[in-house]
Amino acid sequence: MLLAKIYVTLKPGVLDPQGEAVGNGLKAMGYKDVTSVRVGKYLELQLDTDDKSYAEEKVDEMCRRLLANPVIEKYRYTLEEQR
Amino acid sequence: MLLAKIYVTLKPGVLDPQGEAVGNGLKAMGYKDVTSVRVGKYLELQLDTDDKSYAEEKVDEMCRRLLANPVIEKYRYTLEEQR
Amino acid sequence: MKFGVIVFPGSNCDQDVYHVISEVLGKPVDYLWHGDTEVSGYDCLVLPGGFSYGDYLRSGAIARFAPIMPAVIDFANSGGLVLGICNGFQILLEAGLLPGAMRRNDCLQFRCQYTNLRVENDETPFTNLFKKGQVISIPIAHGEGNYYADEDTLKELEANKQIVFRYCDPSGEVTKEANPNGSVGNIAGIINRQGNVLGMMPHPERCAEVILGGTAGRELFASIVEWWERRK
Amino acid sequence: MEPEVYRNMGLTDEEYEKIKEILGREPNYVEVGMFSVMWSEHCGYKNSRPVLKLFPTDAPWVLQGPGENAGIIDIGDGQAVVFKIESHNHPSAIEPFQGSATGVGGIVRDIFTMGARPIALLDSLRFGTLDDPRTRYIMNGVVEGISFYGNCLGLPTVAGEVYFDRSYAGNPLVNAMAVGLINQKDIRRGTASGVGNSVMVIGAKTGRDGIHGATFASEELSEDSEERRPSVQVGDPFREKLLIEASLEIIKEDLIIGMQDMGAAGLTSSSCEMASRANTGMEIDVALVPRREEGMTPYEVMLSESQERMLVVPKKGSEEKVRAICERWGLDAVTIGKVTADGIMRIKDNGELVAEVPAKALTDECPVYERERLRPAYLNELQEKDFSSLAEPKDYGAVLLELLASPNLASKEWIYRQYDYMVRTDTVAGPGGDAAILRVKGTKKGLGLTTDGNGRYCYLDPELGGAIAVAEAARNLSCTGVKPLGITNCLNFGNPEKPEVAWQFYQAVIGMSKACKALQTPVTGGNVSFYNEIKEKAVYPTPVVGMVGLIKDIEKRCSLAFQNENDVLILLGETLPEIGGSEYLEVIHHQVAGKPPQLDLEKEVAVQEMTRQAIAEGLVTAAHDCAEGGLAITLAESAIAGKLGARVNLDSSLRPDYLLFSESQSRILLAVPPAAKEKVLNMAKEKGVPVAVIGHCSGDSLEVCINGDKVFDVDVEEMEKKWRESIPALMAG
Ligand SMILES: Nc1ncnc2c1ncn2[C@@H]1O[C@H](COP(=O)(O)OP(=O)(O)O)[C@@H](O)[C@H]1O
Ligand SMILES: [Mg+2]
Repeated sequence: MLLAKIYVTLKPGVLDPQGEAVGNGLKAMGYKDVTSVRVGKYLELQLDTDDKSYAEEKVDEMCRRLLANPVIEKYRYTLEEQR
Repeated sequence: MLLAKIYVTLKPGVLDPQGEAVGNGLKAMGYKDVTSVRVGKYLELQLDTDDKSYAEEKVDEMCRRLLANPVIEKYRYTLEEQR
Repeated sequence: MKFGVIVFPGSNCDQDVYHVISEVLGKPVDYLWHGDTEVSGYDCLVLPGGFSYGDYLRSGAIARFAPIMPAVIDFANSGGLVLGICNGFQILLEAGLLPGAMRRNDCLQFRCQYTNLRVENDETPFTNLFKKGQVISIPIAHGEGNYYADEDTLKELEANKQIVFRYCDPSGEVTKEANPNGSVGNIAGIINRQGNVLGMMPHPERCAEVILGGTAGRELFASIVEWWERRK
Repeated sequence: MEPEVYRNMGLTDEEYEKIKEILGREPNYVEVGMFSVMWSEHCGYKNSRPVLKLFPTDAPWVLQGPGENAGIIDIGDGQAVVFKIESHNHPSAIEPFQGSATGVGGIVRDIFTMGARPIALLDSLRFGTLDDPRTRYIMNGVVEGISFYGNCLGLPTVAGEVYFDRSYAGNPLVNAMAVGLINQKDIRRGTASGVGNSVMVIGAKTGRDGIHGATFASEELSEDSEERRPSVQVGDPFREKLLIEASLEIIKEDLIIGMQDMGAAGLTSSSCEMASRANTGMEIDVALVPRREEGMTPYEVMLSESQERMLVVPKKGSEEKVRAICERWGLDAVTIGKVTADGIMRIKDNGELVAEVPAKALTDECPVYERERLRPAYLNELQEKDFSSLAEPKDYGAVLLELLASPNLASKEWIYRQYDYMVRTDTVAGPGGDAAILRVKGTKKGLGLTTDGNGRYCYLDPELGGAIAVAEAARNLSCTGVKPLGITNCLNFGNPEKPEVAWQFYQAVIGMSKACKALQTPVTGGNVSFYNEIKEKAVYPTPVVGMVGLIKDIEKRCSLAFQNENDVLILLGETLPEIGGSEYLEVIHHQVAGKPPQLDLEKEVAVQEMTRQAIAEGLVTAAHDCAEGGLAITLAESAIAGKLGARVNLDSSLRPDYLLFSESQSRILLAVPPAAKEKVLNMAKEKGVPVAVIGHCSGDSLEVCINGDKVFDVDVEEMEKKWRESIPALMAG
């Protein structure tokens, strides 16, 4: 079993209304040190395989095809052995 | 400058309809090895401070107060120096 | 009796609630700005539906920290009547005035439709003109109305008759098919332990006039007035 | 300048020469950029302007025709309705969710720019067929995007339409219409008058979004469109909601002279259009424009299509008040320049001149092309198709059910249940009927709203198809008791440089114009979307009509749902053997061919007037037009809506399938109480409207006989199931 952790974030330059709203919210709550917030997605996939290089290929493909929207998002991921 | 990376996920036991939908989507696309999917949030906060322990305290507070809803979510975070 | 309707940035049912209170009920009502810090002089506060702060992180999460909220919390804790509708309900949950949390609808889509509700408690200030077990029809319009509470909380809600509305079929049966969003126990509305703070996902202000196709919502607002007058 | 540079921006060599001539010198990079977006089809209408002039635009009740951000129609009591439709086809093809969302955002800005409170949205959609996963992905995203943006704004999406056809696969049509209400005294126009007045930007910060989006909308989609993705913008409905409230407050306080949203071509188009309308010029310093990103060049600032921004010319001395209102709503408001007398757009960067162009050169001097027109070769063959050998169905009940399940006819609830169509509590009739009706609080009035357009008809005969789009929209309103008053339109076509497309475009406009004249519904504005092609193949020519009307007493409205047992069913109009272009021909016989049904505008007007009069006199309990699918589908829809069946007998010598499924125009089905029957029949005689009593409401099935012989008898519940479950099942894959 492998665990894929996938991070999907907006490409730089793409407007992030969520991040802005959260950033303004935090500032209004008094957290003045926060200079910028970006919000993305985090996914955990359990894979029924132990073959890392196979998994890598598949996860990358899933990201490209479904999990990230290549128009505005980019992704990265890590693979871990699952206990 | 510090960069906080924050991961907000649903507590185990709380149903994740989005994760399920993504999982079903992946299976329908032929990725039979995917046994489970959980979807969470990933946030990047830039902090205008270099004091790690101060930042740690603040980030934890922001998570507790705003970024995660303790009824259904849990969070973890890392702090990195920002170049 | 005087009502206050709280306007958050992104509220969009504020004018609808205001209209029902002033035009349908003929009662005095004011808008209260989220940036204010005072709510004195009001007998019932309404947190209306909408998308406060775009609902961008979680619905209601940011609004819960609006400058007016400490006053709302004090008002509620001292027994003042508070009604949260849709986004208002979500804000009350985030603020801890009501237990539980909202998740995305299990269908992962926004839903706008009439729903049947079974009145589970007719002894609240908001429902005294209904009868327990009565089925009323009120529309919903939300993407995050999938109510969640852990087992213990649910037991407590049950035990204290805090569950006020459940989604049901036209005959009053609480079924999976009648549940539009996946809420635990088909819960559509709950009240706090003290019985003065109601949160509900359906929109009573949208069915308070015959021309709009329903009047159950008028009864809900009229209940508040009725309760207030009786109390005096 | 290297030809490469301006050609890449979409300008031709001749256009470049013309720019040089206007300026009397070589333009610089910023100036070429400004010309290229302003002279794109999207902003300059260079391929369509002469044709659009053919539209009738006047009537005593038209307060604002084409040329402004939106049209305005007088609805009495000092009130007016403001409305406009616009396409977001290409962005939606590339990024369905953000594409449709920002489409909604843009059209809503056109409404409150005029000073009106936006009150409703409509959406007209065209997709490929639902057996294709990519189409399902697009439809999912498009509907979710509209839902996301419109719902968050608190605007009810009250009506719309959707059609599915292979011709739209890969190039969906996403047309959004917005409607607003205004007190006439509050009307503002997009002009920058008053030399010396400030020019302010309010709303969102400017980023590198969608640079050259306007040019992009004016090209065919190709493989590398996907590579040009930065053209896609992300919408922020929350900020737009704040922008609406702030703008309306600013107008209410009477603080401004004019404002305009920054849509396609951003700061460039808003500034030069405002100046051009007022015969003024403007001096702007781009360094003052609030930015979201670092290191933006003047070129980028001038061309950015970042959403949720407005350009405002405040009254002298009102800048501070405008700023204060914006601040209260959490918005930026910054003075970036001033109005000048000399008609020149002078763009500076930190005081240094970076562009200097006459405002009118960008707007009025946009080159205009009379494109060569050629009747397409396919038409003869298709129109002359002979259907006499078409096999007659054996089981009409089965055919009816199959048609009801066809996505073009099936319930569209899967779409509209994702739209908040009730917010604002004015939706008296929402989606699901012939037209939506909104009450106008504080009056007895109601506004009727609908969109219509049949691409298949237009493909088979664009003139007729264009006329039918207008007639059917009006018919939909008339069926609810609403009097049609005017239209906006979105003309979705292929590449106008192809003579066949230019011909289709011209013919459609001719047809629409004739119908608009006959029905007294002038054109108050609209939008042209060309280059709807993928791999060289154009979508069906698809003019979409958005129509508004008024009912003086909203209590006298009517719906399509059968109401009472024994109400008499009366059919107005004539059924002709016209199955060309019909849904029946496509679904059952797999052909798109023939001539669309003919349209006699005089008859159309008579049928509609008669329907409205009968409804106004309280004689009618249900009214529904015969449209796609023909009379059988009309009966089924009214039965399903009312959960009440009917017994029907049709006396005719037509073939049963022609009689049941022909899409002959100018027909309306009425249900009337028995006591009203004679009155209605007499009214028809007086007006010269062909009329027949065809049955009555009764029971829980729809039984249809022809000349006394039963052809089908189907349970209403069974019909409803097929009709309701079809699209959800297809979307589930
Ligand atoms: N995309 C859509 N958005 C909102 N409502 C829609 C949409 N498509 C269809 N509807 C609604 O569904 C109903 C049926 O649509 P349609 O079959 O096109 O009607 P008609 O044939 O009378 O023009 C109408 O009330 C229409 O407003
Ligand atoms: Mg129709």
